[in-house]
Amino acid sequence: MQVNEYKPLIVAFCCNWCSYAGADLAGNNRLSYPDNVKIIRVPCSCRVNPMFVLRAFQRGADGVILCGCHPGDCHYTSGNYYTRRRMALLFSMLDYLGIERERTRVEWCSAAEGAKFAQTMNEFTEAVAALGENKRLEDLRCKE
Amino acid sequence: MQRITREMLTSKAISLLNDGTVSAVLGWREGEFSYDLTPSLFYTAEDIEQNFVFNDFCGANFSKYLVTKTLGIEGKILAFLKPCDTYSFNQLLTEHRIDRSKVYVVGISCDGMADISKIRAITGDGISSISCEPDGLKVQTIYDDEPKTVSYEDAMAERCICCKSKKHVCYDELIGEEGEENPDCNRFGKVAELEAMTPDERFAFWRGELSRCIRCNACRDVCPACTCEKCVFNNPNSGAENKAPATSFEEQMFHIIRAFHVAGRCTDCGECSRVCPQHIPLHLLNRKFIKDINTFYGEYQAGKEVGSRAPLVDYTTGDLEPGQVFEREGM
Amino acid sequence: MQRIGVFVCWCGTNIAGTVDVKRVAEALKNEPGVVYSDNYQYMCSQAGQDMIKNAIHEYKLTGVVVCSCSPRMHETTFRKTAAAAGLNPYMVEIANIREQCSWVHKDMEAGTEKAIILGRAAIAKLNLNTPLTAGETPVTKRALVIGGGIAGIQTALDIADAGFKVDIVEKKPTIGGKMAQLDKTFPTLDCAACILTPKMVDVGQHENIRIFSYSEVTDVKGFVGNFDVTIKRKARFVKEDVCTGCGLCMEKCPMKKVPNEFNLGLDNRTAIYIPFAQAVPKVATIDPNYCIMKKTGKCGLCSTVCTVGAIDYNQQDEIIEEKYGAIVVATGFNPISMDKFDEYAYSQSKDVVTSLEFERLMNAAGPTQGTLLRPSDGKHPHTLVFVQCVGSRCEACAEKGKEYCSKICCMYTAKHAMLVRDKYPDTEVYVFYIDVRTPGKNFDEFYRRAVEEYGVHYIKGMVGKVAPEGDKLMVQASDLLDNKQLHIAADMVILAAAIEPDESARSLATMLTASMDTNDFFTEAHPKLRPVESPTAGIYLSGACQGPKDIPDTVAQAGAAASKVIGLLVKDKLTGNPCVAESNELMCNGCSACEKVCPYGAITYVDKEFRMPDRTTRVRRVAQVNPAVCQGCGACTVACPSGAMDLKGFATSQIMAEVDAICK
Amino acid sequence: MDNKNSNLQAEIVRMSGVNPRKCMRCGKCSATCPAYDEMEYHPHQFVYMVENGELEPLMKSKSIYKCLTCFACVDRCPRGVEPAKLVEAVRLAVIRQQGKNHLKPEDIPPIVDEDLPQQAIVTAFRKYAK
Repeated sequence: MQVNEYKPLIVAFCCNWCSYAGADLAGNNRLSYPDNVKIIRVPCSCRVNPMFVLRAFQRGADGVILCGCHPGDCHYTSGNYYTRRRMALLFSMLDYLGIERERTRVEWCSAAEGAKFAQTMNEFTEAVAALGENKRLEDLRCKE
Repeated sequence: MQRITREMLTSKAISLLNDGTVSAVLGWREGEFSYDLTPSLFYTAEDIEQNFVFNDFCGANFSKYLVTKTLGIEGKILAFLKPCDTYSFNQLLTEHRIDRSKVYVVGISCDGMADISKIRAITGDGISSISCEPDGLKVQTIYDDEPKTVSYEDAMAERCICCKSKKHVCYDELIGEEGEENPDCNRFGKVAELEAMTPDERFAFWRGELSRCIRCNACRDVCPACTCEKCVFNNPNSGAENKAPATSFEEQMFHIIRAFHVAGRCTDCGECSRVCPQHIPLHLLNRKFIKDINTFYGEYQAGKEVGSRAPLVDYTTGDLEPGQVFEREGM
Repeated sequence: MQRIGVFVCWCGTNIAGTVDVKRVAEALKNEPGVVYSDNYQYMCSQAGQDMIKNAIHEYKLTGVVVCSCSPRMHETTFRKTAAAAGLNPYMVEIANIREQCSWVHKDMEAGTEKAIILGRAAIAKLNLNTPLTAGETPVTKRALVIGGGIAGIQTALDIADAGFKVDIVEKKPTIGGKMAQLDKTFPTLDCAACILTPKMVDVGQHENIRIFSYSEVTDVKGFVGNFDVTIKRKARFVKEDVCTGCGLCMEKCPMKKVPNEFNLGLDNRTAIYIPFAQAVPKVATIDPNYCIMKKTGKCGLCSTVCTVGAIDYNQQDEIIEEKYGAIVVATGFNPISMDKFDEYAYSQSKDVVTSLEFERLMNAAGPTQGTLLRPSDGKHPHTLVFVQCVGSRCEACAEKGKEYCSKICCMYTAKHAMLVRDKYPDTEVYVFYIDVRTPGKNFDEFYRRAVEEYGVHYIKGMVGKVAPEGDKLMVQASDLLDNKQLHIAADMVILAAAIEPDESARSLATMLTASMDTNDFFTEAHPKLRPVESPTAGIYLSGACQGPKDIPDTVAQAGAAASKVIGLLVKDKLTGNPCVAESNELMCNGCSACEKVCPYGAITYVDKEFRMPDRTTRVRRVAQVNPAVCQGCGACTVACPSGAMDLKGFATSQIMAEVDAICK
Repeated sequence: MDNKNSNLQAEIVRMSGVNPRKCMRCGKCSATCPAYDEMEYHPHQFVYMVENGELEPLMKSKSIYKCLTCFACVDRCPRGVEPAKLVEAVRLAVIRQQGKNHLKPEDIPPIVDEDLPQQAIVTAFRKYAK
């Protein structure tokens, strides 16, 4: 295979009701974003266990982004409020351990914000690409 | 030197045992060495008279023992709880892990416990015996003829130097004086120091610390917040199962997951760092969460009240955004 | 091990244009569990679906992965396809290779790579899928309406007319609520009693409606379709089924100095009373706080005069337990207390009244028989000052007022001003406003009539201070448009007090596990699309308990809530969403973390006996999820420290498998 | 609005701790003000003018010295805007522009009545120190 420029691996967790629909809308409008963004559908952003984020890093993801409904718009009324606290603390902890803070992000994206979704993914990928590979959290044994 | 004496505790224990208030006493018994005390149940007055120990090495937090010890016993257990232990005890009550009616809590005031590794750093290895005298700890090593004296101040455990509270938040009866909370304890000093470093420096610091981990699980086993019926690290379906990892990396994962698991529930008792055979400052992970919770969501002390809602199972509509975490710190 | 079939859709050129579908199908053939992999132009077409069905039969598939458009588009389609072929519908996973792949990527190579990875993730997840079946629960065909104001009355009538049994619980001795106290209604000025009391009679006579007046809900258990409700019927010391409502007892009762709450304390009533003439049920009630017999044991006059023997001084509270399928909250509102706004001298002068008190003063059945007289000296007032937004639109200084707009004040103040000017042309009427808000049919026209036809002085500005001086009220106010400070010697000042939810709402919300906002208004399931439902299934909202509302809005919402209730009650069984949380009791710590984060109150704790490995038994507190109530958000799964809580369809292991597949 | 003015505006907002944007123009401050008739600019105009950066006329006006600092407007404002604090901040801005403070802090205690509210004292000094 030819040698490509470095492409970071981005895992995006998207809630079913807002952000996943927002990603679909980005598709409907043909708004492109890097193909290294891979979306995992969850019912609500509050379904995302910090362990999933850590697991993604462990398995070699270079950046993890969580997308959910805007605060106040959660389909389940309060799910994203819990997400907001959990991720604020988790990301602060990762930063404390010396993991580059640019690798983690939470973005609220509604079903109508296809453009915002695509733009967010472009920006995030760029930011992660600037950092290079995730060496600090990756478990190299998983790369075989 | 503790102002509470062994006699105060044993006479209380024996009288409560004799009048039937309690059917067992949770106390300390001598272990391998005189400074290595083991929490233990006493059922008879004779046993207490002969084997009950109380001195400056009674750091162990009894609250976790009560989770299992109260199950298979008729009647109440008498537990001597230091101020910091009562916070953990309350937290376990909040989580319905202990039946309050099965425990008779005697709060005992605490003047700070000694840390054997600090003593060892002063006297050197080979400690054969330590006695607690009014003017200091008399430490006898196998290499010296005369015992060396270590002052209580020099021997005091780090967690006791920045003790958050000398107040008992739960007791049936109190021995000694009731103390006060100490909001100026500066327990987050080291955390702030780390926060001020560059990410690379922090990473280097933690790699240095966590790579020493031998995954003995002592931190988890002693932690009063870790009382799960089945720990996620033992559960093949949890996605986090791992008992004896091969690389330093997984120690890091283990400690992040563990710290997150107890976030909002950790009372900052410091047992994790006390028992760590590799002297990893694990409490700095927990304190980071506590510090963040306090700054992001307002002061919260786990275990201060029974039934309080932990910050991670609570929210306000105006909470700060994860992206603001770093703006806020001006970093 | 699963036997998985993979079906890659071209979607014409929509997918095939940027993704080499054949290569995807080929690559996924080698994934674990895959026994069949194929591609087709349009998987969602009849031919495509037949292809899936045939493959399920031919290859004895246990699961199907369709690489196609978004699951939001055709997940249901393919689930039905699978079900038609005898496969559990939840053994279908969709890899979204159109919206999230072919449509957003231009490069064939990159698109194909990504499609393979997405397919791989779906296969990894499907390998851990288990067949799921939706639970079914029966529906009790009876509704409970809490609150007997116009909201509750309308909801009850609509449900009852549809043929379902309805019970109304009202804490006052009669239904009717706030509307029964009103004089005229805007914007048509028809009399409130004339349009409300016939409805009250309908309720009283409806064969499907029972009224529990002078009663309270004390406990609610259960869930949608199956609520167990405890109702306390407070002792009224009068046998409700015997009393004829003749009112003789009221004439004879010697205790005549009881503040009349129906007239907001502007006059007095007797200790045994019927709140007003058209009360439903028209039954007397003894107020034990004032009844001489109840307090001293000596009197018994009402019992003597009662010709039917309805008086029973020894009556006890009665507890009723009843099952309901749906509960409608219609607890309404109250004006806030004026204690914190003493600059308006409400506590210092009887002539400073709230608008609701003013309604009674204007009402033909009120304390003054409809003649407007000053409460202090009974004289006819000449100068009246209306103050709007008293306590409404207050900044977060919540200890004083309310942050929201109370919505109804602009219109009823226009109504009051207009009525006063209509009846008493010799009066001067001033209305101080911050903004006049009149969105509603014929509302602004109404307000303009007050100004243009009736000559009401509308002044943009606020009253800063009211000071009683002699028999006048000195009003100091600002006129912002004229940039002047005004001093008006008024005879009466009428305060448009903010409204707040009834004080019973908070405890009721706790019982119902229905969520509330910071102002104690009930939260709707969706602010736009589900405005009459609470997030808690089976709980519906009617009227001002959900937010400030005028009568037309309340009636509209009441009808909407009723139609939602009817929609629920016509079902014999409720089919749940099978993707719900499930607690592994063996691992549960009983810590209550999940219970605290559940927005639906779907989690309860029970003490359960477990056999331990050493053959002893141990009682442990464990969480149980009610699948009929759980909506499957997953908040509990993360809150659970031990990982005992998991979400079916989105299990921890499944999401982990997806992560692993993507990060390979 | 020129740059200098917007700096001054920001400074006044900072000094007063008041957010004039919270004002909903109800006029209750002016309705409640006992010194209203003495003023050229009234409390509600104060808030509006600060919000719009019209600071020159405000600082030149005698109105700022007519405020009695009775705090009735602060007490009754439904939005918590606190106009009296803005007035105070404008007065302070005038004094600072003059570059002087007439009294030293240590001179003050012997000459004040202990029962006077702190802010009234400070205000009085600013007001009469022009």
